[in-house]
Amino acid sequence: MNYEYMLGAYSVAWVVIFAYMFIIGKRHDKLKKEIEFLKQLDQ
Amino acid sequence: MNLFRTALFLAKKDLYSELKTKQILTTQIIFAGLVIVVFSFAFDPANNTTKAVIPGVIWVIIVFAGILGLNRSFISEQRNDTMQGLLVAPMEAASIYLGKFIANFAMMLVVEIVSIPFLFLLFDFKFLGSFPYFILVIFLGSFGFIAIGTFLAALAANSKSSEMLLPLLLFPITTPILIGVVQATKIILTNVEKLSSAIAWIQLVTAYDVIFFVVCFLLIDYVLEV
Amino acid sequence: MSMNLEREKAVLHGTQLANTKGPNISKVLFGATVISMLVSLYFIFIFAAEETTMHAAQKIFYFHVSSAWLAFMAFFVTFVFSILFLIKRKRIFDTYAYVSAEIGVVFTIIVLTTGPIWARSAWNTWWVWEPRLITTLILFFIYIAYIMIRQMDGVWDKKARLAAVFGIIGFADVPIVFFAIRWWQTKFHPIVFGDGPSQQGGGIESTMLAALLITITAFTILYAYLLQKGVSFENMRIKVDQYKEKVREQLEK
Amino acid sequence: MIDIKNLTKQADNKLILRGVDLRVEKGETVAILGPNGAGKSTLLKVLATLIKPTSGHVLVNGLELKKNHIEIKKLLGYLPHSSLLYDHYSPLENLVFFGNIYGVQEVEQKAIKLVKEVGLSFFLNEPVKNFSRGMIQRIAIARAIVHDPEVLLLDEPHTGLDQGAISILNNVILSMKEKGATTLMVTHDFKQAVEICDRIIIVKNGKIADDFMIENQNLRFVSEKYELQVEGVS
Repeated sequence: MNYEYMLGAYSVAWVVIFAYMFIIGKRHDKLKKEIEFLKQLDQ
Repeated sequence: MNLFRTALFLAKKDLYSELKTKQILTTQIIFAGLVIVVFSFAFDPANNTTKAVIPGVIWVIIVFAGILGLNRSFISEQRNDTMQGLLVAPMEAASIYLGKFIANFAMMLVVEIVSIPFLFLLFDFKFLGSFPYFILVIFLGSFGFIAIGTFLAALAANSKSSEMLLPLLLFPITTPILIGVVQATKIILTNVEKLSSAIAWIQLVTAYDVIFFVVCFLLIDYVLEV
Repeated sequence: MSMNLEREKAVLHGTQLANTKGPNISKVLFGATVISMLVSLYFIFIFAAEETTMHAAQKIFYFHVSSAWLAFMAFFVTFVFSILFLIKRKRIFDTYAYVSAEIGVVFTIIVLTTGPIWARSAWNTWWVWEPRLITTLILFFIYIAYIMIRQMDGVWDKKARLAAVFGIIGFADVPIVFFAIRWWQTKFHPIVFGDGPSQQGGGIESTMLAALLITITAFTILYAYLLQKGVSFENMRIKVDQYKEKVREQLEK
Repeated sequence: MIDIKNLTKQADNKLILRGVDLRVEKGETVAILGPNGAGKSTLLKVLATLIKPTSGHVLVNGLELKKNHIEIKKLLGYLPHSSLLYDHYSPLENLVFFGNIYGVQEVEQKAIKLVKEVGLSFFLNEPVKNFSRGMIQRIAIARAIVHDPEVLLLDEPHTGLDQGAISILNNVILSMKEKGATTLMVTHDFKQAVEICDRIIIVKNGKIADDFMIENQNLRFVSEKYELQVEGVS
């Protein structure tokens, strides 16, 4: 029933989407740390 | 008309300075020769099937030799900031583009006139096709390639690593031209009976040339703006 | 513009770099994305009829087409915002163009990976030199180049201007690329493989069509979510940079 | 002649010019002084149409800079740090090329005359790349005035020149002044500034800090004013 192709394709698609979201999250964290640092600097 | 006048002065300046130094043209022609030699290793010139790759080889030479010249055309204006000198002069940005285009195109034609007969000679290629059409295809293909190439060279010149950036920008954008001219050249050189489909390809390339020449003309203001 | 500068400074002082209204929209969009994705998965795997010749592998088609749709839409958005940027010169347009191009590249990767898997199952070969697939590949290279222009060094408005110019040229090139490749293919190799159900022929069943439309909707919402998220992130980054510059200036004084 | 209103320039997040208002009459010779990074060169580049201002208006000869850039560029002669000359071209070829671009009549004679004026007619046909800094600067000033500009914009023209070159340069500027040209000169060299200029502008932190006329080449007066504005505060 060639399920393996379907599973392969869907897992690849989700891996790419989640990897992108993960990268976005990483960037956010980095920026948040920077903001925290700046806030501390401000006080 | 001022546009063309200043463009011609600029092109004359570039060509004259090339005539003095002969740096770019020599490099381009030697490079073209080396490509031909490398291809003779890759495809045995004695073998008859090799004739099939000739149209491709012609365009590989033009594209890579062309890239060498395009890279230099705006980088050379960075020495002593002569680009600023052109920008403060009373002319449109389109004039600079047109001047550079004419200079690059003239140099490209010289490279082609030298290297293509050389290629035919070395690969012992007997020209059977339609010569005027062959010239037309080469002309139109180089026109489009240099038109968009000059534009993107102006764009890439803003980067520190413009030599690396330019091919990345140029090749994807010029795929239609490359497909079109290689197919047309192939038909004209090996299969003249199918001339009508070659003409269709020529029309496609011409349409591309016109569209992108106009688009480049309109957008060059934004690229050269300071 | 000087008004603008004043206002940006005021924002920095008042809200301390926090974005107040952004998270709400972001949360709503996130919820909508999750729900619509689940619905679309239900439709794809349970509701839609299974194709008779290709069986399960046919289900790749829904995600493949939707990703392609999303990527093209993203690049179109980049094109529109590039033009807007060149006319209006507002930084926000540039941010939209950039984020959209990035999302487009990500989904082009999905198209380019699911495509060969589909090809493998349907035609027993990984890559077919098929017009749509090659066009997508060229598109991928064009927008990689676009992002590389963004990575140049220099002031933002120069990069934004050059990238906008390239965004316009690149998008204008796409139809010509497609046309050229299609022509090239049909002239010299007759199409051996039947066009899959992706061709808008009558061959598609109504349940499949429903599933496809729902998946496309889900992807569009996902795109809206990613775009919003990306843009709010970029705006925050710009604000932080401005703030840092201000701190630096104060130190200098 | 030149009218600048509320000019600002922002590069990335840094404000380089923060609201410059300046009016220069025809025939004036103005020196722009100020510490490094004050925005002097930026101001000059905005006038030379090399930098787009973020906001504000610039009028040259009553023409808006944004709309009539071709007409305005014809009036401007711009001399930056770099020479704007083509290395493997001779002075004559360089001047003829730029003269042609500016649409100068009888450009060849004009170029020969200018090269003579800056005292380099012996090197008329030598490539510029073999020249020393002082010689290049002399050709560069000839290039800037090849089209008889009404406004001269000079960015530190005296740096790296020997005494002879300085006096030739000053003579050229003064003869341009006699013809009624307006000159704006960014400089660090107070001595030359007082020698040629009749008005001094001190730029600090992207703003005009002081603006006064000078007479009798009063160097001490200028130095005092400058120290008051620049060093006094810091």
